[in-house]
Amino acid sequence: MISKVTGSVEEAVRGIADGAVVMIGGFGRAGQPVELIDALLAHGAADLTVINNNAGNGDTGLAALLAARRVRRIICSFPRQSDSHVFDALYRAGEIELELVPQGNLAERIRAAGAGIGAFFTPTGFGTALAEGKETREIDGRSYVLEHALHADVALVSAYRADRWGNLVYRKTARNFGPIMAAAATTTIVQVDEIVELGALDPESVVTPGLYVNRVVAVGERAWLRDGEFVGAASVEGDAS
Amino acid sequence: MISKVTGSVEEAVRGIADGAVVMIGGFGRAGQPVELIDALLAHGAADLTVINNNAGNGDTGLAALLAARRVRRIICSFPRQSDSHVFDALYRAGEIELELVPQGNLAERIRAAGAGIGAFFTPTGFGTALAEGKETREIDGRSYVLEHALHADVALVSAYRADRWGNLVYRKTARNFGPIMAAAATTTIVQVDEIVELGALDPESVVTPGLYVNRVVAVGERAWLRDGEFVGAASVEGDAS
Amino acid sequence: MTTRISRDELAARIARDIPEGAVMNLGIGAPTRVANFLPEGLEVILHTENGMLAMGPEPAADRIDPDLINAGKQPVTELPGAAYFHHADSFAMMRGGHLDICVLGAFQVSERGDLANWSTGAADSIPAVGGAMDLAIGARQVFVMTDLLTRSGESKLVRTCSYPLTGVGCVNRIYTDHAIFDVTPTGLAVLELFGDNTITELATLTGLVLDDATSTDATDKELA
Amino acid sequence: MTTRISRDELAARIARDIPEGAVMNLGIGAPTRVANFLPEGLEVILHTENGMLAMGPEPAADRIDPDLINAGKQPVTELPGAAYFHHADSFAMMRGGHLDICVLGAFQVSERGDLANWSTGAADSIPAVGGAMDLAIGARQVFVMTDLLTRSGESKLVRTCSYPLTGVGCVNRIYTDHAIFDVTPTGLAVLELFGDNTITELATLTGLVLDDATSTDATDKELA
Repeated sequence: MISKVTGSVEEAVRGIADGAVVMIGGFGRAGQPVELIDALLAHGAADLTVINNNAGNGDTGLAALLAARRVRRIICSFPRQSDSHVFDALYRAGEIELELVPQGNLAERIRAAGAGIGAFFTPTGFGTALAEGKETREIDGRSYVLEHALHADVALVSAYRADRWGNLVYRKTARNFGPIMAAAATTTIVQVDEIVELGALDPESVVTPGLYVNRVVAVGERAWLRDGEFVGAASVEGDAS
Repeated sequence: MISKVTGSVEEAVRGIADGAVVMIGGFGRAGQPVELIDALLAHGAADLTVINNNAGNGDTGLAALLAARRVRRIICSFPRQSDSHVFDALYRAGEIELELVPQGNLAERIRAAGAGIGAFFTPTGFGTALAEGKETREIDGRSYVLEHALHADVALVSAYRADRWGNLVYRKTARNFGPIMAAAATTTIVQVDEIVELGALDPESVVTPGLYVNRVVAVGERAWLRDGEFVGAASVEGDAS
Repeated sequence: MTTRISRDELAARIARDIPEGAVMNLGIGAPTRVANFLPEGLEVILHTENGMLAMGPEPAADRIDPDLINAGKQPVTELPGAAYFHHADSFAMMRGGHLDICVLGAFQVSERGDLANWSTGAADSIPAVGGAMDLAIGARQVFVMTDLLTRSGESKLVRTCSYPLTGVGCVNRIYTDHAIFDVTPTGLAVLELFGDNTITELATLTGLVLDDATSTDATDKELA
Repeated sequence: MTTRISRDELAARIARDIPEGAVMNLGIGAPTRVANFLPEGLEVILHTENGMLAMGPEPAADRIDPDLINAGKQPVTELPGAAYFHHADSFAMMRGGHLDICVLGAFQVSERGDLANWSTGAADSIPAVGGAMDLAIGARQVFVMTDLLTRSGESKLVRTCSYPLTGVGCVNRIYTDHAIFDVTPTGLAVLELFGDNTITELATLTGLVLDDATSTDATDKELA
């Protein structure tokens, strides 16, 4: 019997090596796999390259990983935010490397890695500083920049529900980078609210098929749901972190 | 009020010009938009380039369009089948042009057109006759072939249900090329079993968002369903054609 | 003499040019105000880059859902007809030219339609680009919403952008607090003057040669 | 003296090498028979290129669903845990290396693992490639299932393929009716002999230099 279910977040992040390239899902706080990031922090892996849309919010989750100096390099599209003070301080002190990628190129590079595409010509960024030094080409009268696939050793993803094969569904805009990161990493580790019976997820609505998932761990229902029903959140900030 | 619903298949295919590039969904008979193809046949547009995985089955649908000599050129991956006698005869007589594309490259080229990607490096076909004359490149030790986006003027797609905005869901493996063709064509025309109320489709499960769809027409419930429940098909061939 | 309209008046003016059925992305900041002025009942579909179509307005305080946010990370709601999708699909929509209109802020726009809106290029700034470059090159119509002048009185409409570019030749129309400008093959054309502005005065303020297209109705032109 | 096993015996032998949890694609024709010999209760997930995982066996005649077919256009069923997806996503799985095993037929396999299985190159034939090239280069393990000899007695294992290639250096293992061969950096190695075959005789039949790896257990090796 196939089971990708692990009993704890500690077990789920086991084996992540120093120097690993780690994709972390989420857009801001939505879909950020906070429990897995906390477990990675406790696990201790250092010298990491992190791929995320942002560079941490507040002092928890990815920001805490940065604060603990575990991240050597970050590849993202939008590090500077109102609450990105941890990253900002490290960056100004020259203590973290930044590769800035336009968000759509970031998403497409991740998607390319999962899809076995080596590189692609994208119009985004052509003629800008973020395309400097990159190969360009005109195709049917439009100008494109060549961007390469972006692979990772590990992906940490937050989804809503999973079955024991690792089939996943997400919730609203918390889906964001999860499905493409799950496909782009050698080892994909997923936290979900709950594990449901095999067959309980509608095959027409599975977003990430289980073949992309290596480990799943249930972390309990998110604070703004009760038995699957939305009950409101007292505060986005507090509950989402 | 937005409504992409048209009253008849005749109205749905109006304006398709001679010489148009027409994508037609379906894998074999599954997902083939037979009513729209019949309407295109009646409409009379000629000198078409057709993009489909196959080159017609039996004597109906795409095969009938070919038999009527409306198709100058076909781009597909698998023309030769047990029941592709219409195409076979035209091809042997030199009366239809064929561009053969490996199926995954065909799908990815269609996807690239919808996604604004100009071209991409794929490993599929490298070192084979189907990559002859194409640019190749080694990336991280693997060999790739450059393939270009494949656009169309029109896509004819068969889906299961739609709302008036053109949001679509499909049914089982009849989904196949529908979602990527819907995104790759200038004008996307969709036949569905029924039009449902706006809001009736679960936003988590919409497969083709309405922005990819221009016209939708209801053609009635498929023969093997009754009120949405599967009741079995007497014969795959007869009912699916 | 009045030469400037307010931010909300400008948002309302832009809203008048949005046709029913438009699929639209409103950039972070001032452009989001355009949604407040769309007529009740007009079906316009808002896209947010983080994976949603048919985004609705901010929820009541007790209905905030942390899983339902916009590109600015603010809580939003879901309208009937909505759809969720992942980031690669969301940016495929943008890059593939499937959005009808996007409205973006700007530091500078050149007379050729080059846009600079992501970085001032200051040495000590932390760069952040987000989805700006994808929006700039992807939407069928790229509208810029901006003040004509910076706080220190310099024109944001320029011959050549001095700030780092977001996209090359991508802007179609610029809605400023002084006037509406179209980007044409021969430079900028004034479509509509607000208050007591004149083309001559705007040419002086911007230092640019400006064509007079005020006899064209901007809204009708857009809808055509 | 027996030198050949039957098609079903070969399918059963391949099935023994499929570990629990494998995600597998079985090519059109003989390879589909492998599914018939997987042990009851072993969870192996079958992929079909036309957009499905966890494909089940053929349905009863009155339960045929024309919307539920495999790559060979034959009716199939849906198992618990199934998922549907579109063609670009399906081939992304294949090309991206997410299938553990595929089993394909062959016209020829070279000692370097080149595969020819889509065209004989005959002048009057109608070419059709389908998903063969994607499967050949995409799966982590590419198994070929074939007779060793053609009907006219020529070896399908060759120094260099004379038929048009499907993929270059892509085959890992060849299951034939005479023996099992692994493709190694130095050529083909015999892993297991069926019936009374000997490596010397197989070397004569194929005209190739064959290494002896029969002391390795093929099944254990595969599962490792």
